[in-house]
Amino acid sequence: MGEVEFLNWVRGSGLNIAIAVFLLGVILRLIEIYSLGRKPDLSAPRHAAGASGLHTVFRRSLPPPGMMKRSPVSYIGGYIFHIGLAVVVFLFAPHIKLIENFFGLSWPGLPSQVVDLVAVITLVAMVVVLVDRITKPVKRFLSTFEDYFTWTVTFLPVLTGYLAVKHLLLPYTTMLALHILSVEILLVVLPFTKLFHAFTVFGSRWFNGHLNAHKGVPV
Amino acid sequence: MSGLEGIPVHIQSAPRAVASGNTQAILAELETALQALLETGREHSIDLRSLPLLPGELDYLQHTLGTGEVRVEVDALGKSEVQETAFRGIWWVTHCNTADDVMAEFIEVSFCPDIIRAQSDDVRESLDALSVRLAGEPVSNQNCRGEGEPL
Amino acid sequence: MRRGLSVLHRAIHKLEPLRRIYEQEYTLLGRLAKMVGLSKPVTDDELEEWKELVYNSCTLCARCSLVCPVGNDIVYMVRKFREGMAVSGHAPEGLIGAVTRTIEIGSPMGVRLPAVQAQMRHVQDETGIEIPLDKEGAEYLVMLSSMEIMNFPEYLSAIAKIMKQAGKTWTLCSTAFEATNAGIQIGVSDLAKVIVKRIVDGAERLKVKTVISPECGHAYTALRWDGANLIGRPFTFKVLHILEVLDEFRAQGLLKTEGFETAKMTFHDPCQLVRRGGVIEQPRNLMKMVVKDFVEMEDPGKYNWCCGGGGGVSANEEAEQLRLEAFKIKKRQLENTGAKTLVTACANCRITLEEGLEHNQMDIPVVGLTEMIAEHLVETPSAKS
Amino acid sequence: MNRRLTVAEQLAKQGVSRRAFLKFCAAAASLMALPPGMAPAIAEALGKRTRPSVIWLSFQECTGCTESLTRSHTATVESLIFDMISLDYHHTLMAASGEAAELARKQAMEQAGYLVLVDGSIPTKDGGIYSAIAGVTNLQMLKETLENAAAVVSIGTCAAYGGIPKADPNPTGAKSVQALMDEGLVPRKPVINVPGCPPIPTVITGVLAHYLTFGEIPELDNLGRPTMFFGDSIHDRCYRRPFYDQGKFAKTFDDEGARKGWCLFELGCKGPTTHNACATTKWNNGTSFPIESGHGCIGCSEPDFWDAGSFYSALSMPTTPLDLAAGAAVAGAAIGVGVALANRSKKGAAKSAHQSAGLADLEK
Repeated sequence: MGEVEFLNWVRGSGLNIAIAVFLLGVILRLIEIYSLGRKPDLSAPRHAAGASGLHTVFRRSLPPPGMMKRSPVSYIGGYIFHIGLAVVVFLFAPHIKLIENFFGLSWPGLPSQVVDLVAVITLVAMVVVLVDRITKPVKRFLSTFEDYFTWTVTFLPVLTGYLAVKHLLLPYTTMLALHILSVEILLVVLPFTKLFHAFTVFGSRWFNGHLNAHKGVPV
Repeated sequence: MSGLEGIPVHIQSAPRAVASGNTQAILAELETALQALLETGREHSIDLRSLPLLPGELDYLQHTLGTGEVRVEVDALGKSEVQETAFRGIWWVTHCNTADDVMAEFIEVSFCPDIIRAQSDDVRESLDALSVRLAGEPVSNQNCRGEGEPL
Repeated sequence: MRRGLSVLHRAIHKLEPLRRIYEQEYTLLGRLAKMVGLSKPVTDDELEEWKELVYNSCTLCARCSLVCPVGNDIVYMVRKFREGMAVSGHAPEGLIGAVTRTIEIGSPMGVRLPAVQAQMRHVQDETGIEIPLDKEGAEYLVMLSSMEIMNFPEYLSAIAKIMKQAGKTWTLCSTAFEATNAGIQIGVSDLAKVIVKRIVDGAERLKVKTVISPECGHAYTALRWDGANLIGRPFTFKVLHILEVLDEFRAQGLLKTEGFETAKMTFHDPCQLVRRGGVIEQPRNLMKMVVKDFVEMEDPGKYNWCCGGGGGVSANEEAEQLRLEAFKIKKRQLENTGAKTLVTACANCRITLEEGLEHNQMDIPVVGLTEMIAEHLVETPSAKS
Repeated sequence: MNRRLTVAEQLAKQGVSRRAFLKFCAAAASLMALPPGMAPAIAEALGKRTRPSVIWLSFQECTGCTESLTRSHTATVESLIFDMISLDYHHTLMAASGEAAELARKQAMEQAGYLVLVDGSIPTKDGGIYSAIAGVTNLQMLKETLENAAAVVSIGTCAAYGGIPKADPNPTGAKSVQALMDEGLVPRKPVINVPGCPPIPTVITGVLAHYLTFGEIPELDNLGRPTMFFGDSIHDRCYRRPFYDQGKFAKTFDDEGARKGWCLFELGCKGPTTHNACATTKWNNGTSFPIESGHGCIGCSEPDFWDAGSFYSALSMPTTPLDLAAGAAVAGAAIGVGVALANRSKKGAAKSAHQSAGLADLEK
């Protein structure tokens, strides 16, 4: 298969399959998780300001007091690469075009030089958190194959995307195809690994906040 | 083909010369080439066809270089025009075919572009032809057509 | 098993077997993997290995649940995990003993009614205030923890004085005086239900409006938040922590104090009271009534660090090393405040803190907030008579 | 057949002066995308080279490539090059027809070392019966003709990569020259691919000029294309590239952005993945190229460009409709509900099987 045929495949059948697996997985997992349900709390509720599921959804996006100092790499590195991923995924014009194709929604993108810079920062942040994971005994102990695997499938789309735009290492067409392929791998893997937190994070924050709000604790 | 020039094409908003940086780069290249010509006598030429010029950039370049004192028209396999620019030693050379389509366009840096100079082979042949002429023999060389001679 | 805090003691790692059970039993891929024999079953040996992590190294303090960016309610899961651990025979001896004594005798420390009655007489003699027992229709049913009965009798006298000043009717209950619930700590809901049921029955028999949980964090959450869910219906009475009652009295002007403590003091928030209980502002209001030089620790309120003895750890001898290791955080917090006296509102915290301070040769007294308030009550003529 | 003249001799015979020859070489250098300083080297090489015999085979094609090459009737530098070669067979252009034409091909093939130009792809399905000339299938003719050829130039995307005849579903089993060689169906010879639909005329002649001048295959990329013309992508050489970098895109063909000449990426321009010389050589004697005229590149010089989705859908968009998505979503929901029910019954069973735990259970 030549590079253009490869590109055509990842833009055609490959994408079709990946999106299908992704949708199937996401819907299955969401039903599987949320259908387990929780029993209603029979204890008399207590109300407190700032205590609700929604409050917690937002509050957990900020580091609790003292935690930034305790694990700066996790927090700062984590912020940078999460925000960086969001910028690269949602504010790069070709990506917006793709989203528009799926959902009909469109918004202005950022200049490609800015996206390039953000991509580099994201890659660096991801490498830093990986090195931190490997060098800190606690984190290394807690890390499983899945952690390294999910890191890799998240890292590759950014890396290949950057290399493609910058015409590095391989011809653009091949790199673009590899980029799309890496995203497809990410899509297929996402629902069945810890990456699914992209979908459950707000749900679990909400549950946690909601359960504690019943006790009047703004967690 | 030649009809294309007849189509009135208006470039509404000619992008500025700095838009691609091409023109600045060309001017800088010419500066270096002029210096080299003075110091070592090395000639230089730039093929304008090989550059991805923005619409309007060629005009800008032409405008910037201006026109100088010498303008030579060569008639060899179609017309060629050699125009000295306001910067002496920098020549704008345009080669056309017999239908006046532009085949190639160069900016040359030299004391005198080669295309103007008579070539020694041609001179040698001319010498032979002239000698033959003086000896009263018929002309056989088509390169130097004598008046009234058949092609 | 005698070692310091290690990488093993990370909250999320404690749940590894539980995670696998969830995956194998309740997810499609896990079920499929189990069907074709690809998954690693959870074995008894493994659970035994995890005992240290699930019991010895967890005080159910819930700080992990508070700081997890993803919002995982880790302590909820540890609590669930203990359900399985306990009934499969992997609970620590100390806790089994405490539960057994609570179920069989009525109190984790083996305190029986006569001991309580002796304590009542002692307080009556000391304060001259009658301590009511089984008084039907009283507004408040006051619960105790065995720690208070055995180690901190001042608590009961403090209650007597405060109630008298506030002019409220109250009573103790002969069938339900012990508030602590070791069933929750060991993780057996069926047993926790038995213990809670005693209190519910007692409160309903005496037709009280409010049951007052003593200065014991786990007792409070067991009754206040788990109780109704354990018995499967809402309570017919209110449950309040003693500090909530005191703060209500304060707000209503029923709690009058005089004089101030001069020493620099700080307050240790019991986890079950703040993070797990929602009693956050009340102790601060009360502290300010009687303490001039009150300093907060770093990470006060819901962010506070555990004393190290919650979740049944104080009843578990195996966990002593870890508990003392964990106390280092408390020690650092305490030293940073420069406080001369440590105030708290949980008998279990109090014991753990005292032991920790003694182990570190720190000469800082630990005081119960209720008692401290009681010491500053405006002496009324009637109280003397 | 008398001795073949060198190119220089041929030109001299036509009355071309050295000065004109020099001009020709300068133009040829420009044409071949060589540095202007190479003109003397070209002159020297042309002094030695003889006119090679050329056989042009047209297979499954639309004659667009031939059109592209021949649409300029006037004498250009390209036509001079054709004067330099001996085009012995081209069934569209040659005067001879029928058996005489085929005879010309056979005669040209007698002297080894000729150059074969191919436009059009070659059908292979059902024995290649879908295209035949004079009763000979294209496959058979190519096989015969390549036998003693020095090299083959695949002109146009059909010959180079299969092109439109090979587009999905490829009913004739069309294949490119290179693919046939790779499968051993025709003799293996050096191949130069000059793709494009059609290729730029000056690129065709530039490649031929290079071969004729230097007698060797120019440097090729991994798709067999001469890097001197196909080395850069349209995107890299596009004058609208700065707008891409600034994130300024035309959204429709008549919006503000389109009028301002912004990047056409979102309108489906395939410039980033297309390698060709359009952006520099341009079309119609350097007049303009598609992007300059306001239309995105359709990627015609790349393999399978016809199957790369709509010409008007951006490169980042899928090439085929995502027809599995709806089914997958329904399947996901169905399986999810299935697992949910199974979980619920498992929980119910566990609940009803639950025996109240007592103290005895703690000691095991």
